[in-house]
Amino acid sequence: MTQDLLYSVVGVALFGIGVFGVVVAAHVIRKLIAVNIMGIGVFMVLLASAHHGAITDPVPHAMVLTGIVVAVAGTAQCLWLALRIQLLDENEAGESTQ
Amino acid sequence: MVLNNLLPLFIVLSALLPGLLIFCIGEQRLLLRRMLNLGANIACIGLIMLLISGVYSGEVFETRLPLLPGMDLVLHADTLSLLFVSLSGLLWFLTTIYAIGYFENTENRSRFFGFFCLCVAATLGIALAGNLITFLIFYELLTLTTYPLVVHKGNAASLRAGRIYLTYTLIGGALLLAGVVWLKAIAGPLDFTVTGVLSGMPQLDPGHLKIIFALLIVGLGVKAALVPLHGWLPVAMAAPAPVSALLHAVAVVKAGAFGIIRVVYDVYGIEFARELGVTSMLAAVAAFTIVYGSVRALFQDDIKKRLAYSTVSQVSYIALGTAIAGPIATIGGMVHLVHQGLMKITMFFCAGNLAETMGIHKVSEMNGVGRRMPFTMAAFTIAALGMIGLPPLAGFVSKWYLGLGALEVGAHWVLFILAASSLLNAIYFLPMLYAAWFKPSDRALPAKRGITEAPWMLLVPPVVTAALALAVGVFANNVISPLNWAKLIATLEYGQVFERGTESIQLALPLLSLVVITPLLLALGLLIPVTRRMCIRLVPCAALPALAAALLLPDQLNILPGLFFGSVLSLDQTSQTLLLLAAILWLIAAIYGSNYLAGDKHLTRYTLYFLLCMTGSFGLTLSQDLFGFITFFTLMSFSAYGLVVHAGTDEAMRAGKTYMQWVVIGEVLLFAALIGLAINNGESPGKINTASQPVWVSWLLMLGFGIKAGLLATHSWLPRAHPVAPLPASALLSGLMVKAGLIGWWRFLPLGEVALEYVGVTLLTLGISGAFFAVAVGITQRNPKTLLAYSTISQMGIIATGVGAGLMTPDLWPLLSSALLLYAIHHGLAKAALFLSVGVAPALATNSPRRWLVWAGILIPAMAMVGLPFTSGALAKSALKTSLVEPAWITDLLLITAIGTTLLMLRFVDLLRSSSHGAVLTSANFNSRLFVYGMLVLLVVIGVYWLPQADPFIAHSFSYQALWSSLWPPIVGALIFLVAGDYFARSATIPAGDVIVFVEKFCDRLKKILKDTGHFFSDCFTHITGRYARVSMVMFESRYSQLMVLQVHPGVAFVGILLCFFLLLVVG
Amino acid sequence: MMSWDAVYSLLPLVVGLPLLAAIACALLDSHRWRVGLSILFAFLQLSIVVMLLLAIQHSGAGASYRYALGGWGAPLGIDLVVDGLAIILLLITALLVLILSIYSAQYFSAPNKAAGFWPLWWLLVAGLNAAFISADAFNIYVALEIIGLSAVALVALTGTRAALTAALRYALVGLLGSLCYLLGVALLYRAYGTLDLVQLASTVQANPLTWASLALISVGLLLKTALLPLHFWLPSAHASAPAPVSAVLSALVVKASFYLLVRFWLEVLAPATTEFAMNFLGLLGATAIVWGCIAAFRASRLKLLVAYSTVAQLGYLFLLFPLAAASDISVPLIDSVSDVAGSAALAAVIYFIIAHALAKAAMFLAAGNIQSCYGHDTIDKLQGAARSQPIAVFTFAIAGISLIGLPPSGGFIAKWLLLNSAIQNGQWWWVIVMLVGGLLAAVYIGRVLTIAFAQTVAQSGDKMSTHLLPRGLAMCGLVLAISAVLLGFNAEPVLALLEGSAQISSMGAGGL
Amino acid sequence: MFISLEFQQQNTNEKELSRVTCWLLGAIITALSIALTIALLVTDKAVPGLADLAAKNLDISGVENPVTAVLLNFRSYDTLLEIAVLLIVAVAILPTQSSTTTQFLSVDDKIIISPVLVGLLKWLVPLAILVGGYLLWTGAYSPGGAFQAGAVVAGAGVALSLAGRHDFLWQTTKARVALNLGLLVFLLVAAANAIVTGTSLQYPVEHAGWLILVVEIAATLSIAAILLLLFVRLKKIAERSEQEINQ
Repeated sequence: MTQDLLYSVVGVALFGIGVFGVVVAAHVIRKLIAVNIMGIGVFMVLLASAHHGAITDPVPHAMVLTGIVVAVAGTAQCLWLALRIQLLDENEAGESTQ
Repeated sequence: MVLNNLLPLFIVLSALLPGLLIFCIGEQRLLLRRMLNLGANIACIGLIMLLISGVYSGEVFETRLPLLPGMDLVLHADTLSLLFVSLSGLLWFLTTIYAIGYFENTENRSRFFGFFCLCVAATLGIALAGNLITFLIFYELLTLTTYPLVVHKGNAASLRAGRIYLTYTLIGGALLLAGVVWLKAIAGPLDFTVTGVLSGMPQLDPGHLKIIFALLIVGLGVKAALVPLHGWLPVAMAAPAPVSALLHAVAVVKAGAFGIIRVVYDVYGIEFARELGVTSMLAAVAAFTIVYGSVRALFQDDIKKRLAYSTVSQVSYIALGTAIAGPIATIGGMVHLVHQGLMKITMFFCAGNLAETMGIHKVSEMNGVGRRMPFTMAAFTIAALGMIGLPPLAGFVSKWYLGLGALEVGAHWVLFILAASSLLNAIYFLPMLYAAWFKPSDRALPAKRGITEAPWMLLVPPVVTAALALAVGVFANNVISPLNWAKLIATLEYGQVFERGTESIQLALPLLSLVVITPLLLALGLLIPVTRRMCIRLVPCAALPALAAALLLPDQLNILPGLFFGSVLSLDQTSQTLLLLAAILWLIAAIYGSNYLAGDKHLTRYTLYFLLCMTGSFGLTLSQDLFGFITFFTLMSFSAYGLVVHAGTDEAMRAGKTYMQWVVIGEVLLFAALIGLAINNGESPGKINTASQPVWVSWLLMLGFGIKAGLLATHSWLPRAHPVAPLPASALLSGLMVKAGLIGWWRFLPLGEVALEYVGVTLLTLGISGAFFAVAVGITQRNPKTLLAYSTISQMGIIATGVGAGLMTPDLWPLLSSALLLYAIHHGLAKAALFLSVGVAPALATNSPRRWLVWAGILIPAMAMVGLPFTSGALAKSALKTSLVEPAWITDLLLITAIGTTLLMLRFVDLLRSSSHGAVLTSANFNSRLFVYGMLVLLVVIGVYWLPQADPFIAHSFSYQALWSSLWPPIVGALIFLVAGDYFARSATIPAGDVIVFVEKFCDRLKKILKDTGHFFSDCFTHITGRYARVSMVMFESRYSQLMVLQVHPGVAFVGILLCFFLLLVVG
Repeated sequence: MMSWDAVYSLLPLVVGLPLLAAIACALLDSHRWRVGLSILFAFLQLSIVVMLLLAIQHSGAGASYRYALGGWGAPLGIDLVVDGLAIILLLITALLVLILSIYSAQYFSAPNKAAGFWPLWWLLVAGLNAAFISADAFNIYVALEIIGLSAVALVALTGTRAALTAALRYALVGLLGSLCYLLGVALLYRAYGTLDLVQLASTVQANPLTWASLALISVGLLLKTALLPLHFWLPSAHASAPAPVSAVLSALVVKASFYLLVRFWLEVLAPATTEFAMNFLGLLGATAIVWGCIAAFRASRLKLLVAYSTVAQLGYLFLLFPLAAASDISVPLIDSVSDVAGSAALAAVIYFIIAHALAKAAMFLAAGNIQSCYGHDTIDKLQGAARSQPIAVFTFAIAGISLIGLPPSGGFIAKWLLLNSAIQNGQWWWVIVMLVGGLLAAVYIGRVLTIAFAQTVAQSGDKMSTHLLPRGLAMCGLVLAISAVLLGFNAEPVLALLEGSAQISSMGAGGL
Repeated sequence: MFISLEFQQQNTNEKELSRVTCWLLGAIITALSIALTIALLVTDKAVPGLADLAAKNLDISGVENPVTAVLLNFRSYDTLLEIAVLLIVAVAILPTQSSTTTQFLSVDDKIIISPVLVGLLKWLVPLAILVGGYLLWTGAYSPGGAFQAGAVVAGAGVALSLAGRHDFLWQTTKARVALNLGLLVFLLVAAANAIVTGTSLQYPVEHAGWLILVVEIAATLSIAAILLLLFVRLKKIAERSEQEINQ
């Protein structure tokens, strides 16, 4: 009972830190990491609720698994975009120096 | 029945589908597009006719399409919508023709005609809308479809115009929407019903209804251009001419006005609206708009802008008529919907023609354009005169009914508004006409000299609309006239039957109508080059039917119910006598003129005005109905202007201006007076009931006709106008036309019925003082014709004195009337002879024996004037003396006037003698001129004695006492002249027009001051409207390169919102 | 009745078909095959949706249908639900997808871009449909992610720096929003032990945890719906995407999250909502209307303008909440209409969604056409567009009419209904906001038209690179715009359909 | 390789936040977190969740691991969409130029790498695939499953890619099929279900086991391919292999 509450609270705290990071961080990678921290916070809350009742609930586990996959996909996409932007910027810079 | 359900829809589709099709066909498919356009036009008109005939036979046409639950799209044909639908359909046709001509070989025609059709479809939809929601939909559609038309040119000005147009109309639309939604929410589906939807719902909160009314009216007022919502209209002038024509005459402004009618009548219900007290507010706004628009129009030099402000003013007539909330005013407002449309579209067509053909855009460039583009300008003239409200044109009919309606509900102030507006209209339109017709062209016009008319496609539409504007006035009481439709609508709204066109035509003898028609026909013949010469030759014949009628016919009555408001021409004893005088004088003047003016440069123009004037003169003598009288009176007054300014000299022009000013003032006064009379009279044609007229009407009548009769204080036009005209015209002016004032008094004042103390005394005083005053001024004149003009004032003063006395003491009238008639005939003949004598005076200087004949010819009328025994003057004066016994002192004064007359006559003969010395007689046909003159003189001597009215007086006039009293004043006068003649000759001449000269000088000063003030005010106006414009500029144009994005960081916003939700949810 | 139930069994196809189409497009290498298949699938999808629609209509007002995927049923398995509200959104989606597919077939003529476009396009459609018919809170999260990620990928398709930046921002925002939503769902699951919306709706109580989850869910969805002030990502994303993508983003994607908001606020978590919060949403909506219009007017580029217009139009949708709240709670001005007013407000908003979807899609297509003709879409340099691109400008204008809310158009009917319901609730201040919003919309649309109608000074001199577009491109937009207008001619059938859905929280009825 | 990302000025944040805003933000977020915690504490009561229900239905789910049962049977729809999510990213990142070769895995022998590495790869790759297979199989009974298996297999590919000799040609048909296979099979099975049982995604109880396995195998393959794709493409772009990135 208390354990899952603790997990939940930590999850909430992580979520909060993530939000703070997303807002405050200037660097895209940092923002991404912050988003992932948020995600981890949410997953913790979910996992905590799996042990909320008497027996372990498989549904939150499944949700977390799905969530992780989604998070991976989202992170990959963001990285991909960020890298492409940087590539464009470098090309531009290269062209202007030539 | 299926057809009945679909017909309204088909009518809208007949414009909508071609519009859409035109978009689809290519820019270059010229023929196809024209076919499509005109085919749609014709189909539309055909459907409308079908609709009209159906509605007339009582069928119901209604298309109902579901739109929302409890809210249908309804197209419904009722009488009111028919009025607007047929106007739109007809004018669409004409405008299409015009537009095809106008846009020949320009770009983007496909776009233009497409939107044009859509615009018409929207208008038709508005007209047929069966509930407020449908109305709203088409109303907004109209806004949208006109926008591309306004910006069609694509230049900066038209884009700006489009922007401002959209700003105004969309804001208006939004308010309208708010009003409609609100009303719908509280009152359910707003189907237009004849006596109003809301009147049947007493449970609604009046406060809400008032606010809703305000919202609706403001929303509609934007399109109807009610001040202060009118700002878009003058700016929208940047559009091409057909668009302005359509915008201003039919589609847009009328949509607003039509909407106001619908809201007041069919949604609120007139009774209910009056109970709510909202109509007075509307009336006030409309009245203000009328005046304001006219005032602003004064300051515009751009033709189209002037017309636009005129529209602002005129459209509010409709709103005013609606708001006055009387049945007759309703008729006036509704009929103005059509009438104003016809007139204004004509003017815009003409403005477009001027711009296209001559490149004329400004009023100041219009000089002399009438000769280059006679048909265009003729159409323009008809429309402009109609706008001023001259009978029998369309504008008069609406104004007449508005005035009547206002009086009916006791809103006397409306008369002032109408009068002021008419005056202002005259002030801004007449200079345009003057410039076009009478000023010499002062700019290098393109192309060759001579007529440079617009192509036929541009010419036919304005001519047709102008003809219609004329026809709807002339045949106002016809069964199919707009007026009768309006009456039908009012009947439905008020449940009260109005006199409609009666079918009984009583045409005893065509001769009576022929009297009027003959000169008119000849005038028409003048316009056609082929028959012009012949017509000029035939001018004297024009007076023959009148002469025949006066001599041959006993009492006659002609009733033509379709003409005017039901025309009555009648010939009783009085009018027979007067007609005789008129016929003789016109005949003689015509013959004399054909001699006198032979070879004149502007002979055609002169003849035209001469004939028109003749028509007026005969007509007013015969007319027994108000409308007929005022129509002919106006016709005569206005066409006399052409005679006055005929010489074209500066003096003539100045005289013409003064003349016109007084004519217009007189018209306005008479308009008010006759409306007052009519409201008393009911609406039935026939004999006018003068007895029970209100006193203010008598005052106005006295003054209005007094102007024409040269009553003191209103006389100043007379000594200017009479001398400058060509001799025959002067003779007519002085001998005959001033008598129109007398006829007016005669016919409309309650003479012999009711004693009107104050009016009588005033008239009497003014008359007798005028008689003396004119002598005093006239004696100093050096131009014999001016002197004669003053003599006319003096003589008319005497007649006025008689009328005044008759007003004071009705008992005198039976006898007095005969005496006055005699006096009028005598004076008419004698004065005409005197004027014509100026033309024969050169013979005095020759040595031929006939100069003695001429001397005799000159002296005889002069002696008659003085009233020496055995002349017509003696009879007339003794008759007057016999009958004018009260107040007693007046008889003595009358005798003394004879002294003055003697002085004048002696001075006249003296002047004639001295002026003849230098003159050289060149005319070959002098003998024939002399012969004509001789005939007249003969009539002067004997004519009066023949008249039946003379019978009671002849015996007395030969009595010793009468002889003495007709002898001693001339003797005294002659003695005075002998003593002081040289003094008179050497004394400084008082300028013709006496008082007015000083007034004019004062006015010139004032004008400068006013001009500055006017500039100041107009600056203020532009400043204020400029503020509007600037606000909209800011809305439209400002560019901020930097987006003023919220300076809150998005993330902070995000977290903030989260917090807000927490708080709000917890708090809740 | 049996036959209609058989129709209902087609429901999973609404998601399955687009997924299949996506796979087909990803596997196939031929451009023509891709296009042909896509259009075929679009037709199939539309016909299925239409059949569902008929089934719903046949079942009568307020009908809804639950489809238990996997046969497990609500708490354990995932249910699909279709009711009047959902079917309308499905229908508009299917319709737009069909037209936009036809458009895209011509727009993406280069095979490279097309190869990336089609699978993503269909995945986006699948996500949208999944979100509309899902009855499971977590499943909605996954659907939202599908929508978000595919939308981001589509925005990035242009490949310009601006597009990539916008896409990146969009992606981050999408993740942030989804995670907020997921946390809210997690809290709900913790508190109530179920993910099924219907079960939640029946067990939810107003307690702090529910409030917290409602707040989190709302913020997450608001972020995706781009309600002011959370709209910051939208204009750049919508403006820099390819034309059909912009169209679908503005027309459908933001509406999906709005739809979910409506579900949560008015149905699932209705017991936990407060009038304050509802009014707060309305206030934000009102601000969005005004601000969006002003920003649109100041926009320098055409597509940016259209995007800001979306921000403004979204504001109208949020007026639903105060209106619905008032009809539930407050004492209305006019009695006996209040019950109707709430559902009327919902009907109005749904109508608004439809009208806006059509109009905005048309507008984006027109803007896209203009852009690809001129090679840019800087508004100030579009003089004479009315001449060189008459159909595009015409489309823009007609769509603008609907956006302004002028009759006759769907936008007018929608606005009319909204106004009506505002007046019936006695909340006249929203009336003012709506009218001002309409006027401001007219201002920015008027600005574009004014410039488009202007004659260019140097028009004859330098012919700008106005290569002629295929006629089909222009026509697609026109068809959409005209249908937006036609929607205003007879609203009754659509509203009759809405009547059922307007009785909210009827999701549980019927089904297996 | 992420260290090379040095662009500081992303448009997401136009400028650095001021210190005050930072503190304010921190305070608000802390407050919110605390509020959330309190909400958790206040309304913390035991609710059964779905554990019982899941356990009850485990027998007829076709698998024995409850998590796998949830993922691939009870809430298989979620998983279906999850694979779709992965596919989105894959398609988004996939190079679009069509290739001429049909070979998915190309080896450039000219590149000389350390023999140790070669040896390692020879062992590591088959091992990883084997482990993947095991994880997949065991997923039915204990923790494990398609995603884990896919990740391990993808790891093998990552190792190959990092070694530098191997290149993956994603334009090939094989690659395409691999990427899409998971979703396709899932859909086909769902459709087959619908035909057989009348309800989509409802496995016939007796066939549930092997059907789930089929789905899982396909999913593993696709997940592995997609994860590998993500890695390889991100690596390429990080190494500025421009010509391959630009489409």
